[in-house]
Amino acid sequence: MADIDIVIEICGSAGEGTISAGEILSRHMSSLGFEIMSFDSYPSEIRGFGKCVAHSRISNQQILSPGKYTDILVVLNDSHSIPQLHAVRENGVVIYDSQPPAYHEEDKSIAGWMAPGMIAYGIPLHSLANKAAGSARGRNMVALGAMAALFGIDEEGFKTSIMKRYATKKQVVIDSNVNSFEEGYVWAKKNVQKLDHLTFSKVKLRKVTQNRIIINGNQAVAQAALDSGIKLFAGYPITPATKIMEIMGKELPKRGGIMLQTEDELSAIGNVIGAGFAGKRAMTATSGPGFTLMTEMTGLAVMAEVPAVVVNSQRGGPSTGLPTKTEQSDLSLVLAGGSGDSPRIVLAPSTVEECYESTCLAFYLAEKYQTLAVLLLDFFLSNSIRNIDEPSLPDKKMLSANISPSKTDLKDYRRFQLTESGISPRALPGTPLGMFVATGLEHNERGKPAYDSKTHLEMTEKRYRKLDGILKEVSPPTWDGPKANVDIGVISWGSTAASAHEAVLKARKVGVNAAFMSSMLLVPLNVDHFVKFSAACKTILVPELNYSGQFAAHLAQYLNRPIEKLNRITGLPMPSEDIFEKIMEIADTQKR
Amino acid sequence: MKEKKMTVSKGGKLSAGKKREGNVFFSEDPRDFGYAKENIPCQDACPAHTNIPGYIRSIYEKHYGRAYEMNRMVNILPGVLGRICSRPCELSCRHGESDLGTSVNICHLKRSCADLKPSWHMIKEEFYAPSGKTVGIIGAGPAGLAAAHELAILGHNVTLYEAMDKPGGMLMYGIPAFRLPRDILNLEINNILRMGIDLKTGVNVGRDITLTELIDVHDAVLSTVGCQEPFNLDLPGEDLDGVYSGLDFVIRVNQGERIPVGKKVAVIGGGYTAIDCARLAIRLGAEEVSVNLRKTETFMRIDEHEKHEAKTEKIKINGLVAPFQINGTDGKVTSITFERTRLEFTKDGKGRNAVSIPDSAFAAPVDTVILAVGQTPDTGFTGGKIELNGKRIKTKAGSYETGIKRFYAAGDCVTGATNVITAIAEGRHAAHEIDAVFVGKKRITETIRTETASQTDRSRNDDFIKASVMPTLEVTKRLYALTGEVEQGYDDKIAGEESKRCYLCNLRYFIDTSQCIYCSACIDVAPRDCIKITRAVEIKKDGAYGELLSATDWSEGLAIVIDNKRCIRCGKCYEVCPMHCIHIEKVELIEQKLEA
Amino acid sequence: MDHIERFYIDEKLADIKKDGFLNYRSKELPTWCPGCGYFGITQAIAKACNALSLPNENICVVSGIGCAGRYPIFMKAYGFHTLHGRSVPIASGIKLANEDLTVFAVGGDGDMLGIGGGHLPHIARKNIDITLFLFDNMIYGLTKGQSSATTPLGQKTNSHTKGNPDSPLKPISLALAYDASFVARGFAGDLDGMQDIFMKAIRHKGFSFVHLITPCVTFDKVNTWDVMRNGYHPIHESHDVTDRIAAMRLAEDQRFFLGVFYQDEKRPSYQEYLRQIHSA
Amino acid sequence: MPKFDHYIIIGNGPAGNSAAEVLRMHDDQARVSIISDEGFPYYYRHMLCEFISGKKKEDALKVKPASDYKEKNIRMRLGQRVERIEPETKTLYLKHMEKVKFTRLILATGASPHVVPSLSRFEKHFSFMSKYSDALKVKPLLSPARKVAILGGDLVSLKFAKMLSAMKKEVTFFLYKDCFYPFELTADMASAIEKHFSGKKIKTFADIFPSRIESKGKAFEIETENGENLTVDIIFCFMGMRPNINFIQGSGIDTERGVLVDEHLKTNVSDIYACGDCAQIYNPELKNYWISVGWENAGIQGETAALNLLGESKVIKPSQKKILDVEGLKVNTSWWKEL
Repeated sequence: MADIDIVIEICGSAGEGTISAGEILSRHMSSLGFEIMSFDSYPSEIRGFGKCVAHSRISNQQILSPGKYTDILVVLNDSHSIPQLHAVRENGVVIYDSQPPAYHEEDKSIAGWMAPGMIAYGIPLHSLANKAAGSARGRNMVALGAMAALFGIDEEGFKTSIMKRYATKKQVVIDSNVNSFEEGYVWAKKNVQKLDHLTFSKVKLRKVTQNRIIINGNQAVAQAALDSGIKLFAGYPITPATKIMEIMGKELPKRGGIMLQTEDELSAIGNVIGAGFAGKRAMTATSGPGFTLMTEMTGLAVMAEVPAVVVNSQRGGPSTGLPTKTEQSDLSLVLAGGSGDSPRIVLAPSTVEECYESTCLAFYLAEKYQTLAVLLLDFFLSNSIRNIDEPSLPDKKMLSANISPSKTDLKDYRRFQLTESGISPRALPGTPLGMFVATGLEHNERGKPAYDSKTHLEMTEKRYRKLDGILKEVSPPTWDGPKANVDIGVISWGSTAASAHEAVLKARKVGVNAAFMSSMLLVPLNVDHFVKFSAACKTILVPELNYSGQFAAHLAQYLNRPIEKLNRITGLPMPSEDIFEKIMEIADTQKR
Repeated sequence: MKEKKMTVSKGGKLSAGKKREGNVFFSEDPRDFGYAKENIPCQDACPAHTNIPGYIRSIYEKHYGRAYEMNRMVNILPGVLGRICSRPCELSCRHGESDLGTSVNICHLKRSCADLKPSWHMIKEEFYAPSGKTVGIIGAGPAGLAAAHELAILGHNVTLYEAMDKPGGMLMYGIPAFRLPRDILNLEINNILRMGIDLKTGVNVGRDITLTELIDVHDAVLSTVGCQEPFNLDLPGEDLDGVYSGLDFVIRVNQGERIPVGKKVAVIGGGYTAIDCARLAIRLGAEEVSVNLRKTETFMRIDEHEKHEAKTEKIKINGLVAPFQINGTDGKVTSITFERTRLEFTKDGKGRNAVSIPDSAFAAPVDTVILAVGQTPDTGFTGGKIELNGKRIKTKAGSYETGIKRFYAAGDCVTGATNVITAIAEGRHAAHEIDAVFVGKKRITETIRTETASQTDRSRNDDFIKASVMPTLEVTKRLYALTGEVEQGYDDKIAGEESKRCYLCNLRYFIDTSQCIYCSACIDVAPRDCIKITRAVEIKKDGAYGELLSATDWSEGLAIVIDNKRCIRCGKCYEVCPMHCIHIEKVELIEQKLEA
Repeated sequence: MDHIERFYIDEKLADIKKDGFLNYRSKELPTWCPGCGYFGITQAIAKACNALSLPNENICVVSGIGCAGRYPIFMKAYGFHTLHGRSVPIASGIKLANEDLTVFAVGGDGDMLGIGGGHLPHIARKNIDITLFLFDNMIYGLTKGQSSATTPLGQKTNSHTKGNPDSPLKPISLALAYDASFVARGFAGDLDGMQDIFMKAIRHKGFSFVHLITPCVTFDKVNTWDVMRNGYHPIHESHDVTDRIAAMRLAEDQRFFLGVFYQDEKRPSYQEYLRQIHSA
Repeated sequence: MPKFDHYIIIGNGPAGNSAAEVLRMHDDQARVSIISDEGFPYYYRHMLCEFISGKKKEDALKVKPASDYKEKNIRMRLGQRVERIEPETKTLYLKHMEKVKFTRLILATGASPHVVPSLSRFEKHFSFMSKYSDALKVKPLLSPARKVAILGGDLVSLKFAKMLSAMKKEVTFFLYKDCFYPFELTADMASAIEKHFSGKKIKTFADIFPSRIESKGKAFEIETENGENLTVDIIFCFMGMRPNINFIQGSGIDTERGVLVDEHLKTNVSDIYACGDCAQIYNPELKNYWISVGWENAGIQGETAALNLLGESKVIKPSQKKILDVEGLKVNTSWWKEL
């Protein structure tokens, strides 16, 4: 019984079924009891020349990051795959199409680029697909079939997984996919001589005790929203958040809610604020460019003290940027975007599990503290598919969190009453005697516009006081490792935190005295813990997926010390291998 | 095609392009001839221009009789050629292109339409009215028979003069019965003769009757005497016992003589006759038979099937040896001395010459030597009055007429030894020329016939059908008999499968450029690079189209064009075109008979 | 015997080269899905520009986001690929700055009627002399198949798996209602019809609204080429294009009509009007 | 001045590898590529027997590590088959549909097992031992096999038969004089081998062919020409080697048994060379064409071809006769096989 921990990449052109092949593979491997983490990168063109990569790490042990080096590269498009070769291990396996419809000019075929140690299996994907289904569309399935044959994955079970994936399609679609798979399987079994040693067939799997579900970040967010009692979702399609809307469109009506597809993000957040004002839980989901539009109205939620949950799944770059790439560069926008001082809640989950947890928290906190809660995901986390233990549902307290005015309060109701906690009892429309006017203008305790300096200061302080309460509601940051005399302390956030955690664990295994800290709650930030952690560490390293080190800069104001940074803007998730290397490099320097 | 304004049809629907159903078009434009030449390579490669895609399609439709007739239009011996044709067509079959697999077994299919045609198969010949003219044909070989048949149809009286006892020439005497059963041959020859052709066998022109006398009695005389005279190597020792000329050897065996060959037989030469001699020698009891070539196997002018069968029968093929002398004792062959050769480019750089290597002679012990290095015509019958081209009869350029008026010659006696299908084509063409002289104009011409066609039921799966292997007689059963036919023929099931493999190159798919929106839907579904965004098309010297030059620049993409030379008629593009602007036509090179 | 006219590709290629519409193409091969109707529209625009002999440098194409947003990349002209839905204001800015330019605003149904729908009434009533090409494929293609403003009621999409609950906008009726001075509809599969419309639209002095029906071959399996081809009818020659009420009747007819619905040639464009009132 | 030369070697055996190294040693600018249709890197062929018996592991077979090629900047294309050579345009057409241009080419494609035509109809039942991929195929079949038949014969097969017998397999040897490789077996050698085998309980048929072979389940039934019947689990065929030249035919490069080259290992087409087991060379001493046999000789030819490609004019000569030990018998042979 052996262990296995490998990365499989399927690389093709958009429209070639690259992503669906990756999805089917991941789902099937998960159903067999493997741990999986997979994610896709694809271009913004639907068809044409864009490159698509479906990346899956499959292991029988715990996985925290997607894996940097590829063990098996499946090539559906040669020119797109050539740049992927650099990530293939020295003795990695490359599966490529040995029968494309026309001759490649020299150096346009992946076959010419493989390093001497690599093992290449040429499969006539094109002609087998043609044979199986009368068109080349099924090349992805042929490739899956060949993989199943080569790497000891059960054929029949795999076919069932394919049928499941296409269950809603016409029979002819199901058949042509299954036939293509079969064709690839049989061909590879018969014609390919296996020269590598990778196999899933002799791997010891952990016993599955709990109900496991396969879910990506977007799905986790959507599921958490549904479980938190969302009544209205308003949204506008944008990569990578669109899927949340699609799930809502399907699921929300079943629960008596409404999915409203609006004409733009302005309208989307408007609807969310409207529903919040009426006392219903509502959410919108977008990405950086949409969030930028929404900053027109995020301030309104803060100012008018209306609960609103906004998901920002980050993509790359400023402006339209890199629509289908992952990055963590919206941090500054989300922390401070919008006009004026507008305190908001910012939650940044680092795993798919935390996506669920933080969404539940967002609804609870937004409702209780009557403000804007922003969930900060990224393209990778949104699309990263994991098999996780079924999450526990939010409890009753979390499901109904509004602090309603008491009878006494209602006698002389001041909607924006200055309180110790900053929370003013909120009357919902329909509540007798609770009527008030909310506004985006600065206002007094009764909601009347007031621009005098005293009111503005008092109200701003009141809105900021909410943060103290929020901090106490959320468990403190994770601190993994020794509590004192640490050589290297790694602090990270969002999806990079998981990679960082994996890297720290690995470094400790090789004897480096390292510790790890991350916090799901970014605003308000548990500064005390971070300061303590900092004091215990000789060096602090902050890895994150942006160019300028936005979180490092944010931390610096509290820690008041030099911080080592590790920044990547490759469009890909942070490899734990890179963080590990950086830790080792620092450890080396410290020794000298 | 004219651009059509959109109109409201009766149903109130828009019609996209003009449909061209039921239309037929005849053309003699060089581009059309060029198209047929380039795109129907099998038909072009066939010297007789057999409509190969046409008859294969008929086999697919199980109309074996029709398939047989399609062959017979240009080749009066389909059952014979289906066995022994040298199949130049298969070398050019598109299915044999390097990325497409192997050629269709065209010849085997030809045989199967002869084998499988039903017992009620009826022949319909259309005759021209009798002309009263008479033609004498010297030699009843394939060329003579083909000419006789054609002339009979054209309304002329034909007399065939044959020196041997039976008609058929080389087919009857020069090819072993294990390759060509005589009943098949007789049947097809009789089919020709029953058209009122007068066959005189045992008549040796030049001895029994002079050429001059013959020209006197006939309005025209055609010589199709073929090549009967073996080439001579003038090797020392050729007169020894146990040395035979190849053709002589085969004819004698075919006439029933069991020639003693001993244990070791060396055949010199690399043509069909050489291989036939070797295979006969094995059947006559030889133990070691070798075929010896000056050059190498690559340069043998026989098809792979024959080579394979010979090797299966344990015949060795030795390359790079040149016979130097034959040695013997007591007037009997004992060994043969060879020199090793090496290959040199010919002057044009395309062919190779075999050059003896100095000081490389060695002797190989043999019991029999068969010299099968080719034949030349025997023109003795002309009495030396005729102008020659070497040993061949000289004809006027582009014509079959010789220096003597009303005396024509065609086939191997003009071209030198070729193959049967060429001889048949030659015979027919000579007949057409003679007819044109009689009538004063050409009554039969080649033309390109184009007809609107519809989508076929060919599926992509058909492209992956493996070539059907010809069932053969077991080797052990072969070697003890001189006649048992080695190749057993396809049954209708195998023939049906094999016929599916044909790409139907006679179908032409094209895009109406006036309606095309350049959306590339067709390119997207194309199974290979058969559809191109085209910036130009090459025009060859003969007026035919050459390569399509693809555009990578959108502003240079004049049109999306289907490259029929690459097209494998999967029909996918036709199905997906949103503008319905892909049309299909059947393009055929046919013979047209003029009628008043 | 009924002879058919033979098709010789060398002659056809020579004709196409001579014709000159290729001059309106850039070097970039379009990246739309194979079979996309946008190719047909592109072809017709090129042919119309060619027929009008418009100098390339005087054409300016402005687009937003979406599949149609790519269009300027494939045309040889000045192009501006702007923000989602904001092509109309930018195009209007260009036209107001330089009246000599022929300005196209190009966008899909999401861009023009969705996010940018708010701009539409205003450009129409101002009658700024730009030509708006609405590439209407009734779906969000670039975000992979969500309902758009023109998706038919009840059609299943990725955002409305049980059927689109929203009634589709009627772009022609809208444009007529917004008082656009030129309103026409073309179909991507009708090259000659589109070319005719485009030439009239470009020549028209004032805001021209051209609604173009096109299938999305990737995400819409309902409104396919053949369904569309059989579902649209040319406007009868007897229709009076100056009669807005008749145009509205045609627009509201159960059947779908192709051609010019309405054209008010007398109404001055925005800039002409400004000149008129300032010179008065 | 930068160079754009691309030297391609087809074949990854001793000839191809030594040629590549020599080329790189003398020319550090040109691109050097090896193309091989075998997927496994350069390996010791003679160790395949030990590999399938389990005595040698996979890694022990490799002649050199992958890093060696990286360091020497030799591009390695494994598992890629050249389908066609077009000398006019100096283009290779690979099976996976790639065109590769060369400026100079060395053919070192080696040889493949031969089956005499009369037995070719049984070929599907035979196992071979000439390539790593053969060994991989055979390995799992061999351990459960009890009875093994060997057809033909060569030096490797004798060693192999002995090894099988030591593994307690029941071995039947069909010894063919004509097919013995790389030389013809004399009658006394044959009888010596028979005698040697009988001592090891290996049954020998001398010059008797199977007349019928049929698969029965996983086993095979053999009927011999002299009417004997036997059942075996696996049939090995060692009937000599044939140069791998099929793909060259029709390209204009002349071939007969092998690729015809002159004493400088040049083919008839300029800039194309051949060496190793695929090359056929005329030798005046022998008055015959010969084909190299064996590892060392292939290496020497590879070097010679490479040096000549680079502009030298070295002549290749058959080496001195060499004494081989065949089952205790001293046999004189040279390293060539007369044709």
